[in-house]
Amino acid sequence: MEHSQTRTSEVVRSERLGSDIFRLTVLAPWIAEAAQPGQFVMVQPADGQDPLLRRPFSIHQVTGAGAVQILFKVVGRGTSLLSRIRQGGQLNVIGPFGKGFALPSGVEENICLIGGGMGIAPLLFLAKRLIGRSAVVGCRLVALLGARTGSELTVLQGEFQQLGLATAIATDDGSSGHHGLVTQLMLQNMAPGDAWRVYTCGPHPMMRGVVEICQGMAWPCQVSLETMMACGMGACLGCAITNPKDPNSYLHVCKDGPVFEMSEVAWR
Amino acid sequence: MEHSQTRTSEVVRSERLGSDIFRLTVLAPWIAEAAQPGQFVMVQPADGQDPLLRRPFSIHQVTGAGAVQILFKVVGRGTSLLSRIRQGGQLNVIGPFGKGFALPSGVEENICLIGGGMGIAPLLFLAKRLIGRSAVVGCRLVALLGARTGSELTVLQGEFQQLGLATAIATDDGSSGHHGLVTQLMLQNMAPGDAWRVYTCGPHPMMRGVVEICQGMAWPCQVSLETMMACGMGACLGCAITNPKDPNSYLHVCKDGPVFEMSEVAWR
Amino acid sequence: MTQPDLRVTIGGLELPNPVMTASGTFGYGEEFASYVNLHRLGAVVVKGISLQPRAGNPPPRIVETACGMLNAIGLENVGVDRFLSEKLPYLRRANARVVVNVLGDSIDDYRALAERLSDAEGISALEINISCPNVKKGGVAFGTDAKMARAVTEAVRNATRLPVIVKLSPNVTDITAIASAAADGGADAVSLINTLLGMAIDIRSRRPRLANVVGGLSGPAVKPVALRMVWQVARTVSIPVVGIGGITSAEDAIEFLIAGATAVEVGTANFINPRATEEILAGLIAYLKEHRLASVRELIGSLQLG
Amino acid sequence: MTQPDLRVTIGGLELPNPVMTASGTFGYGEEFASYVNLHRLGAVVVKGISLQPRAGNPPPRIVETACGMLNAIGLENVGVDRFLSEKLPYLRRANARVVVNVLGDSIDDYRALAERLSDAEGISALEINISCPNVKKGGVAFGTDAKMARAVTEAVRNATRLPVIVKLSPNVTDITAIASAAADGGADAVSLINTLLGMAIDIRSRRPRLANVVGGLSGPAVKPVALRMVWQVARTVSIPVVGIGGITSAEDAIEFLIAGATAVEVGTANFINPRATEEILAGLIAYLKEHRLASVRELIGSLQLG
Ligand SMILES: Cc1cc2nc3c(=O)[nH]c(=O)nc-3n(C[C@H](O)[C@H](O)[C@H](O)COP(=O)(O)OP(=O)(O)OC[C@H]3O[C@@H](n4cnc5c(N)ncnc54)[C@H](O)[C@@H]3O)c2cc1C
Ligand SMILES: Cc1cc2nc3c(=O)[nH]c(=O)nc-3n(C[C@H](O)[C@H](O)[C@H](O)COP(=O)(O)OP(=O)(O)OC[C@H]3O[C@@H](n4cnc5c(N)ncnc54)[C@H](O)[C@@H]3O)c2cc1C
Ligand SMILES: Cc1cc2nc3c(=O)[nH]c(=O)nc-3n(C[C@H](O)[C@H](O)[C@H](O)COP(=O)(O)O)c2cc1C
Ligand SMILES: Cc1cc2nc3c(=O)[nH]c(=O)nc-3n(C[C@H](O)[C@H](O)[C@H](O)COP(=O)(O)O)c2cc1C
Ligand code: FES
Ligand code: FES
Repeated sequence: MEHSQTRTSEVVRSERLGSDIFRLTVLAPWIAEAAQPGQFVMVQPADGQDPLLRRPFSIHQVTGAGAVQILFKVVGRGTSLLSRIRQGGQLNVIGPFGKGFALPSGVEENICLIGGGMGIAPLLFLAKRLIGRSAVVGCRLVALLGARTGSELTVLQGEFQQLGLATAIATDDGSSGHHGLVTQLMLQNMAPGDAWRVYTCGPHPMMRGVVEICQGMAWPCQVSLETMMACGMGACLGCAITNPKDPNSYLHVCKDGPVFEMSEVAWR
Repeated sequence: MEHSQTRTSEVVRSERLGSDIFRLTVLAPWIAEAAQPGQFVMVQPADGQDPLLRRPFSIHQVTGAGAVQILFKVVGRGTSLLSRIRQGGQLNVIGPFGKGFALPSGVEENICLIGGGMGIAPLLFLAKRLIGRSAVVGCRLVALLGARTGSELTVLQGEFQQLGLATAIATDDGSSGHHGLVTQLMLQNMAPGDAWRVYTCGPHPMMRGVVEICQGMAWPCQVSLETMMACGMGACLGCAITNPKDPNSYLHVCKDGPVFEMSEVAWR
Repeated sequence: MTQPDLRVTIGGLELPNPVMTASGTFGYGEEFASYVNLHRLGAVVVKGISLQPRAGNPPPRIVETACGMLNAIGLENVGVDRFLSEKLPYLRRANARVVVNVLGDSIDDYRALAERLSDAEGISALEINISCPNVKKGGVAFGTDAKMARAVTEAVRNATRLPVIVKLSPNVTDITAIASAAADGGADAVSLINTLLGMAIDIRSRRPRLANVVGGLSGPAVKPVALRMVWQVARTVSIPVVGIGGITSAEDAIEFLIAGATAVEVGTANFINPRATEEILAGLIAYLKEHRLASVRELIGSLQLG
Repeated sequence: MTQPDLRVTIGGLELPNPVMTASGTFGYGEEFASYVNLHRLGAVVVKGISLQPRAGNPPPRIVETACGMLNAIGLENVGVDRFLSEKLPYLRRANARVVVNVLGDSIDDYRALAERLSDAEGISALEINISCPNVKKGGVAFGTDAKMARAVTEAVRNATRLPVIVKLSPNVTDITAIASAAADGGADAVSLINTLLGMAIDIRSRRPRLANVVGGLSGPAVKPVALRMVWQVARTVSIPVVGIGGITSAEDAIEFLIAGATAVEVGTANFINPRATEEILAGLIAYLKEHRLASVRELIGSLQLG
């Protein structure tokens, strides 16, 4: 029987990537080794009981040195507490949990990663796993990134570019890249006739927009969803979402997902 | 109508005086100006709701620059959180609360301050207010300090001595000063025939020992008590103690005390 | 934008705003006067008053719990005479609207208190604490039996011209039944919740942490239970409901108003932040402005279902 | 010092130690197998099982509250058939002692479940969740009416040879009356508490945070209430009591044992620390050694009063 770890890990790096966007690098080799892109970790924002529950975060990157990164925006008490952790601090992280992105079995497709806001987090890890493959046959590997404002994307865009991805960005305020929605970048960057495979993570309305286009083009698309989660490991049944294929049952985001084929999700 | 402050204050200094003994200096001029020795403040150990209630701490010192000091030992979650606050941090402190030590109306008595453990905290402030007075007529001003082990007393003893007090110390482990109880220092340092006024703060059994001797010698003695407190300001009625003078009513440590004449307290 | 209208009416008692204090957590008002402008609060509900002074329970009386506290104060109070002579005058000078929380061991006690307080000047309403054990009925709390709750309410109703708020205990199977009984008995409003009965043990000494063994749980921990009960009661009775239980922030207070409370009482939060009531009031005003609500009354009971 | 004796007996069921899991917080055991050695636990209480599979409530189903959480899972489960064919085999292979939490809408449901589960190999006991609404009696929960609680217990008692643990709802005026009714109905033990009914509102949308509007409060927030009820029930009934509610640490578990619980179930804490049960067990052993208690049974009900 495998014995998963629950002890606290050392924070080896703490970065601020935007006014309220932070990135923590945590030494947890047992997670780094097992992690697949699209999986997530459950993080205890602080010791004590306020807040009580762990918070789910996508695995943003893993390093050879056994470190795991999370990228997050401050939206409440938990993320606010996390943003105060400095290098050398401790963090209790468990995982990896969930079903990640299914990597393409062949290498003959163009691949587009579409991330909005903190939905960008899992895509960097995914990009790293994909670059080896697509390089082989010279297929295109593109990242379309959206954010509120340009400064939030500077570091991240650079990292996707460093990996060799063609990247385009969209911002709500027009301060950088396309002024508007990241979905509007799709048709500029993805020739309708080509074979594309799409991976997306971001706000629900954005993903719905991506899925509509993919459905129209018959491009396969995987989406990464978010719900409230108490356990992250299939025990509480709190993370239910409607199952379009069976109205008498629910899917559970932490176990059946967080990554789903677009057809598995009810897109009202 | 006076408007007491409830905003957070800056921690201008954080010291470690022993393995689990800490001292915080907090900028709160409105408290420093109003404070009397023996009064206390109510401190919120952290933002959030764990722990929920404020913690009472004696005012250990005030400075001309508007700072207030507390001296504390880590005994639970609240004090553990306080011990992690560094210079530049914020702390929510309200007060001053309670009835402090009644300073002698004349200057013709010898005065002995007897502190055990963190009960030493309020006595330094008291000593500062007393030195001016006793110097006038050359009365003795003595501090008898007790602790578990010598290292816990090094800094504090030095500060009492700097003020010009004769100090003697007792330790449980004999590592410094008298090996035993601080009460045993009383008769060595206080001539029975002399007029002494005693101020004491410390563990209940220690204070009971001090009171027994004072009663025997007919020395006036004031004691500073501790109870659980929710509000510190007379509203919750949680800090009740038996009233030896009226079995049909209770005294309230936060309002009637924390300092009492020894005769006001039931010493079972 | 103009200032939103904050006025609410609780059974004939018009309040300038819906933020009140909870009995037993605000002393007799004076204790907080250096932190809060008492006149600015909706009302000050004072510590529960009995006919005779009460010493209360032996210590320890309080213990902290997860996001809450237990208290077994034992209804220590100065008694109605000293309240009127020593405590009320200060509140009147401060121009506070005063609600007197009353408690007794028998229906006669409640009636006598209501009469006595009705004669005094400067009292805006009575809040009847029916969580006390009825000594004549073997110590069962008035508040856990609908018949007894109704009988107490009727007795008080007939003894006073003041608005009568009946304060309900949450330690019951169906709080709507007790609320209805109070309404039937002539209550002008109900307030809820009082504390949940709880306990804590010191595992080193293997003794209860409270000398009284059990005590009342209050604070943020109880808020979900309180909110549920307020919602249930507000749907059931036609008299106004005052929401109490774990209210610490403006957000908390707004939840209660949306659930159907006409006003709220802030309790344990006063201990942690003595300015809690004023800050909650400020936060409520900001919320109303942000959501462009001209009156707090648009918020009350505005929960959207389905 | 030798290892303390941890064995306890709950109505004929001997457990190697008193640390169990609470239904609905530990899945079907397998979910935690990489964190906890299931065989080492006192017992694994699985998610509540009904005759037919249930989809449960629409989302959102959970919301965090101060030191607690609300859930309205709606008793989603795979149904008894799939439980027996898909879930039980794993638990048997892991050598876990399995307690099956059962729930129904009618007495017939409970009886049928008890019969069905009695025929299976590898089940140690049944825990009867009587917090469910009785659909035949207008939706009033079985657990809030002593007569109905007794009737369910009797039906299950007569349908099974397995030990029967009746799990009580805390949403009642007098939990000792329900516990006594279960004991009279033939329960081998009672377990308590299930969740307290609570609610939360999103003040931006003015909608309930749970699609089901109300949900069950669990976690550290409820511990004082749970402990009080366990103490009251343990003083009242002569059958063993299993303590549940907010147990997060060994200290918490020890409080329940001192209050009179023969065993404990750990619930919400599993979500925060999936190794909570094993760590609580380790802490209990350390406490027994430190206090030189040869057996955990010396602790049970050892509260000193007066
Ligand atoms: C599988 C998964 C992966 C995620 N990955 C990331 C990530 O990489 N980076 C990132 O910044 N965020 C991510 N999130 C969202 C992140 O979990 C929430 O932002 C975080 O829990 C908020 O905690 P808080 O205490 O700061 O806010 P709270 O005060 O708890 O809540 C603030 C707001 O966030 C909402 N929220 C709270 N918890 C969740 C949750 N579990 N899921 C969705 N919404 C929630 C609340 O409803 C509220 O509106 C992910 C969520 C899931 C389910
Ligand atoms: C008027 C007054 C002045 C005080 N001055 C000082 C001081 O100058 N320096 C100092 O170190 N301590 C002082 N104390 C004690 C201090 O308040 C407690 O040590 C502190 O509250 C413990 O908090 P915690 O969260 O660390 O411990 P907890 O985890 O809350 O408790 C740890 C232990 O301390 C006990 N305890 C908790 N709160 C109190 C309380 N309010 N009073 C007494 N015991 C308590 C608990 O019963 C428990 O045994 C004072 C107490 C009072 C009432
Ligand atoms: C220390 C204390 C004393 C209390 N005394 C009274 C009282 O005298 N009369 C009464 O009706 N309620 C009393 N209560 C209950 C509160 O008024 C309130 O109903 C309860 O605490 C829940 O609100 P909260 O969670 O905001 O504190 C008391 C509560 C506390 C904490
Ligand atoms: C998500 C969740 C699901 C639950 N499902 C069940 C259930 O199916 N049957 C049951 O009897 N109790 C169920 N409970 C109640 C728990 O078993 C337990 O009685 C309660 O949560 C109190 O314990 P705790 O505070 O340790 O969580 C559930 C609790 C939670 C939090
Ligand atoms: S988060 Fe608990 S089952 Fe998915
Ligand atoms: S601590 Fe609240 S009255 Fe003394």
